[in-house]
Amino acid sequence: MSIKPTTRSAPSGKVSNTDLIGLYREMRRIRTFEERVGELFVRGQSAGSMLHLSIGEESAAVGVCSAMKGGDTFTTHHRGHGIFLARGADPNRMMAEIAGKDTGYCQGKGGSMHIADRGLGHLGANAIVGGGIPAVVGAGLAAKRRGSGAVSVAFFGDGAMGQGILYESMNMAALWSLPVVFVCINNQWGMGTRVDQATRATVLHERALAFGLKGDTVDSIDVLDVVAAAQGTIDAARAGMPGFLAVDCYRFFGHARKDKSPYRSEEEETDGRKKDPIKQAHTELTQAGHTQQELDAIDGAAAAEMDATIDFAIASNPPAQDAMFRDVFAPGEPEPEPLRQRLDRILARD
Amino acid sequence: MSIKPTTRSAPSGKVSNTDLIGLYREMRRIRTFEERVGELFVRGQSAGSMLHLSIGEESAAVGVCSAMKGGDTFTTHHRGHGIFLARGADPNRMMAEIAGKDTGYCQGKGGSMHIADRGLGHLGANAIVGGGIPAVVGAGLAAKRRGSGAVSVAFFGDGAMGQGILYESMNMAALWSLPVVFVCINNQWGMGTRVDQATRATVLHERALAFGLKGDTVDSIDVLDVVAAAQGTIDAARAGMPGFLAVDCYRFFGHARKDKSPYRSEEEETDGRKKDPIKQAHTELTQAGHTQQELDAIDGAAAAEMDATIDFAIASNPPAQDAMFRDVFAPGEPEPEPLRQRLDRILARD
Amino acid sequence: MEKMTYRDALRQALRDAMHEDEDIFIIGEEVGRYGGAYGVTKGLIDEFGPERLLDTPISEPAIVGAAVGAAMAGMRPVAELMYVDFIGMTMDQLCNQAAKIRYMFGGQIGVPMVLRTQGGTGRSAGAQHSQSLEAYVMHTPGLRLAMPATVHDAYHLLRQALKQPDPVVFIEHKGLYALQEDVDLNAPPPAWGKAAVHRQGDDLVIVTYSRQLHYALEAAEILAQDGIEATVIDLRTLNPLDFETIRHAVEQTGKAMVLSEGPLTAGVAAELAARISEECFDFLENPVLRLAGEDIPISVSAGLEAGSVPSPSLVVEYARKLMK
Amino acid sequence: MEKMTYRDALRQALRDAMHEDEDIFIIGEEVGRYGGAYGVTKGLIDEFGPERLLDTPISEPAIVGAAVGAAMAGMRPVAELMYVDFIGMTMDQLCNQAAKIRYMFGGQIGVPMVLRTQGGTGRSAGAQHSQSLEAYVMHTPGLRLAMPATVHDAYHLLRQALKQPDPVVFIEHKGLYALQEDVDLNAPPPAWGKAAVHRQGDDLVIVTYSRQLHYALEAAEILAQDGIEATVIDLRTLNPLDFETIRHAVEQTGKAMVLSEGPLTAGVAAELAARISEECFDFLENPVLRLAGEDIPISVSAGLEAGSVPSPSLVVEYARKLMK
Ligand SMILES: Cc1ncc(C[n+]2csc(CCOP(=O)(O)OP(=O)(O)O)c2C)c(N)n1
Ligand SMILES: Cc1ncc(C[n+]2csc(CCOP(=O)(O)OP(=O)(O)O)c2C)c(N)n1
Ligand SMILES: [Mg+2]
Ligand SMILES: [Mg+2]
Repeated sequence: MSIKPTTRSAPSGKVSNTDLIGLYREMRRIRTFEERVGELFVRGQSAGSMLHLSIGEESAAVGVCSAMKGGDTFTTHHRGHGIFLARGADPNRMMAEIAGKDTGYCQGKGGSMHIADRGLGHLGANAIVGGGIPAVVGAGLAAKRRGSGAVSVAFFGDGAMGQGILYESMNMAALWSLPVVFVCINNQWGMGTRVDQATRATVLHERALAFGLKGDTVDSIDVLDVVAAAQGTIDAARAGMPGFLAVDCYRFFGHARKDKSPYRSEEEETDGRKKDPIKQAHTELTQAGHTQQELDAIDGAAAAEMDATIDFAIASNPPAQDAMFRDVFAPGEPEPEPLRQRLDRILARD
Repeated sequence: MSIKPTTRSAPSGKVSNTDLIGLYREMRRIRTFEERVGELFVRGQSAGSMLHLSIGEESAAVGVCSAMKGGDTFTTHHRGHGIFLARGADPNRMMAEIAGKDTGYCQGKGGSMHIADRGLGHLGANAIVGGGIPAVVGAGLAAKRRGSGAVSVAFFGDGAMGQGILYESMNMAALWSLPVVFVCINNQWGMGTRVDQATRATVLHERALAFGLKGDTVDSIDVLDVVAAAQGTIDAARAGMPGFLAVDCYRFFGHARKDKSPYRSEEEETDGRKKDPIKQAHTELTQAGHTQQELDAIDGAAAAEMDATIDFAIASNPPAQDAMFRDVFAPGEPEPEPLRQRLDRILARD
Repeated sequence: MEKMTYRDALRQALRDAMHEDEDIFIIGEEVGRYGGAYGVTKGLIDEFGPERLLDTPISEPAIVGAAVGAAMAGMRPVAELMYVDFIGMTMDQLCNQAAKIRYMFGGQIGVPMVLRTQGGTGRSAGAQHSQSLEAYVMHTPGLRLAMPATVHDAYHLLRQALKQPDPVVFIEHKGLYALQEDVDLNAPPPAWGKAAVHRQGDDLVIVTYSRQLHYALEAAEILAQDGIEATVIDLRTLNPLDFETIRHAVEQTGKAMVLSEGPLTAGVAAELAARISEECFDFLENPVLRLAGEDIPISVSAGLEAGSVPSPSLVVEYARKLMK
Repeated sequence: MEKMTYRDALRQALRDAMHEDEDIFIIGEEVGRYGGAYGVTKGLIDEFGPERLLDTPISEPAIVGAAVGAAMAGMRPVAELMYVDFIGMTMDQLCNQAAKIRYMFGGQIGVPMVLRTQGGTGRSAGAQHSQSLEAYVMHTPGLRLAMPATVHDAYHLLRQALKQPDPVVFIEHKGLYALQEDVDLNAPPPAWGKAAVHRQGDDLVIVTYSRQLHYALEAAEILAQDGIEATVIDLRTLNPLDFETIRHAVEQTGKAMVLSEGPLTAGVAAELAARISEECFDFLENPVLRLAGEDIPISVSAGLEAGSVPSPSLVVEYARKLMK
């Protein structure tokens, strides 16, 4: 994992400022990566236009992930690039996957919404809103049965609060005291629907309480607050009390790369973008005596690292056509017969 | 509708004792009907063995239904005989349906778990736990749009609290301020699973509160309490504040007719059956000066009425074989072609 | 005649139907303010208001369930699933409730609802946003199934669907929204449940529906240059299924190919091939060829995506082989 | 050899597998304390404890979803759906997740889970508890599908399913639980994915699976008295599908009937008939006859229920007609 604040006095107290520089770096890397994803699209090099950028949500990703441990597992929603980067993803392989290239995490078959990596505990991003949530119940069962001490975290958006499977999953996690955490990245919007247009009950964590979980909401502006809240929730889950954490943030841009958000006002956007955890950390770091130069260097390193991902992705190849029939089933198992082969056999009947 | 307490001072106050005799009569009719369903099964005359009796739950059915008005609609779960009787069902047609006969409400095609009657607002019992719940959202939308003033009530068991679609439905009802009520008949068991074995959070109505609905729990022992609570919930819904009401009762017998409940202790059962709303009403009525003779007469009338249902059902015919291909689609629309007709055509090819 | 897109024709159908029938309302994600993920309902909220363009939370099971309830209560809901790929979570409401209610309840309650959705490949949308799942619907007794391929049909099939007394699943193709045609919407439409013969030829019959109609027509043009004349049939509705039109054409030509984007095994192509084989047995000179989607998930990578479903050139290639 | 029921064989398979593989656990409604709605898991909780027989709330979507997650995390879950009729609400987890994970993720994560359930008619259980929905599964790329017809297969197919690296849907038949046979469970089982030829005859082939195997065998007995000799093939698994056994038999006889309890249209029988028709075209003397469930919901009334699916006498009747 690339970022984890190393020392922390109390699990749910404010994290020491010495960690902030690392958290800042991670947040900057994520934002820069997402900006590059946007460029990939503009260049016509992304696989499709279903690219959901997590700009504005960096402290949710970095804050929660910094409270996770090696061996922990997680699933994400469709807006999951930042989360996986915060868990240590190789940005080259991510960008290649987003471009649909065979050097990507999933050999170019998955794309932006279907990135996974078993080694890093990533049990998969999902293009079905809510689709990845119940998997953490299963991963939690596995961890509990094996006594591995691992926690499994489901990341999803406020939109997933509409999906019944979330409540089924929370109920099971509570019933079985599983090491499981539900993290709702509440960026206030699900496509063109504001959270209060999707529910009358906007204090989302109250639902978790009603199912017997620990529940909390944290504002995303200060990444250290997110770290602290996440640490509390994850530690409790590791000890057998599953929890739910809503991280209140703002979706800075459109739903997907092409969406210009005509359904919300410029005022709202300007206001919403004030909730910028990177700017906030920058200010705090400056106040704490870090120089502009030092911070610029971090930004520059992120830019250089992420620039390279585009080159990597573009230089990579799309998957070979014969990859198409692989991996429907495990290697060596009977795979579906290609259509042409079948048709040719049928036509060659005499 | 067969029973509705006629005068009531305050919508959510205690209902006047003068109504109790009518409520007692309805509860007795239901219990007697269910006993006859059991006999039908023993005689081998029921359609299958999936018969779920509502003995012990009479005050839930009668209490809630007495707070409903003509024009209101409802759906029920698989244990719905009592509810429909309380809404005015003809017990003969019900028993015939349970026996799979063509004089039944659904011409013998539905059976115990699929009784419906559009005229009485019964939008259907359901063999899918939770399956009938979202329909009341739709019926509520219809009522609201038409300004009919009708409320739609979903009846279901504690087991349905596990189904995500309940939460999706409650969320929608709250969001749109629909005239909709969710009634959970909490008989403490879902098959062999006690309610605290299915959830950590046993105060069920708290979930409704967390979604922004009105929420309440009432004990079933005193039918007047149920009437009062239901009246409050239903009146609020009619005024645009949807609600949830849990009615705590006890499933006196096995899950289905054949189940002997080996998974629960005799002690528990003895204790649970003390929560008998009929006995309770009987005691209260006696104390209020009603004679044994008067109450015996009510019981005797119920027995006579329900004895006749068995004769009616047995004397009725199973549906004619050609009913099989009717009603897949509306009359006059293309129906599926019967297999034999198709095969005969294919074979008669020359 | 006016130029119109498939998308606009769908919108026009909804608009005209909603003006005619006050009981129609649309319920789904982003159908109102946003105007639909593919723009079909754009602007309708201004015309009909938010009560008739009901934006929902992301709750597919309850969207379909609420539509079922509204239909039982006498309304005529149009539920929208943004992608047919989300049908999985709604199949209890669709197949155990909507499809069975009339029958289970002895004919007394109908469910006159339309489930509008879209499917298919072509946008690098990946395994969970590119499927063709019409076979699940076709296999389920009690559901009607319409899949318009043309602008004309986008309008008329939707208008007709909105008059059916029973649940209709209406699947558009994401690759067709921008399709433009000259149409006269006032010309009398073909009857509901009737297939359309788009091209008549003596050599072989291609039976298809939805976007693959255009692939078939494209292939037929090319084949004609070789002197191979194909009859191309667009089924328009898969339930009801107009088998008589197929039978007639197959009896003329003796050679048939069925063409579907959905996975091959136990899919729509299987049904069509089985029926042609059994009903036209004595007329067939060759096996019915099934050209359908490969039995694999769809990749996000454009090359693999395109390779996973039949293309016009595949149709040409196998039509030629069939004629040898 | 010992006498054993289908139900007991299933239980024995679970027991033996759970002793062998610590990663196996069972998750579902009433699987533990209650012992399963049809008694299959009875007593296992005493042997393996409540952590390996996990009683769940009534939450089918999350049951399947939790199994998917546990499988990805290295366990080998057996999720139980009490009735296959409830599969509708789980199809997102089953078809968008379990079936696609290996493929979407480029082969790096498998989902070795078994979804056990039961289907079919015969208990007057009504429209929502009597269905045969295997076609949905067979149509979905990425899922294996096993449907045991015999006591022997109940044991061995389940053991084999529990060794598969990919998701297996395992559908029992509610009418078979009490079926008793003499079995020697130590005899080497047929290979996974191979069909069984239960009877060999020169006149026609009946291809079937699950309970309909017994109907086919019953019919074959009667036909034999008329001198009509049928080959009866039990497919055992529908994915993988052993077509070579079918091909071989059809090439011998030239006449084939496929027999399935599921609805006819776009169902398993459609796939089998289409394949036989295309692959054995030159050998067929008659159209392949599809005997399958009517395209209607199942009634609770016993007469209508029985009439909705093929019976042994229907098989006899149409086998005779086919031989004319
Ligand atoms: C089951 C399902 N329904 C609808 C969609 C279409 N869709 C994709 S993302 C999205 C909005 C999700 O909002 P949220 O969960 O808040 O996540 P965000 O996009 O804000 O990160 C919708 C409706 C989908 N992918 N899956
Ligand atoms: C979706 C679904 N899952 C499981 C079942 C099997 N089943 C029928 S009733 C029942 C228990 C229901 O309990 P509850 O909701 O409390 O109702 P009760 O039987 O106590 O009235 C179960 C598990 C079903 N019919 N539908
Ligand atoms: Mg959001
Ligand atoms: Mg109960």
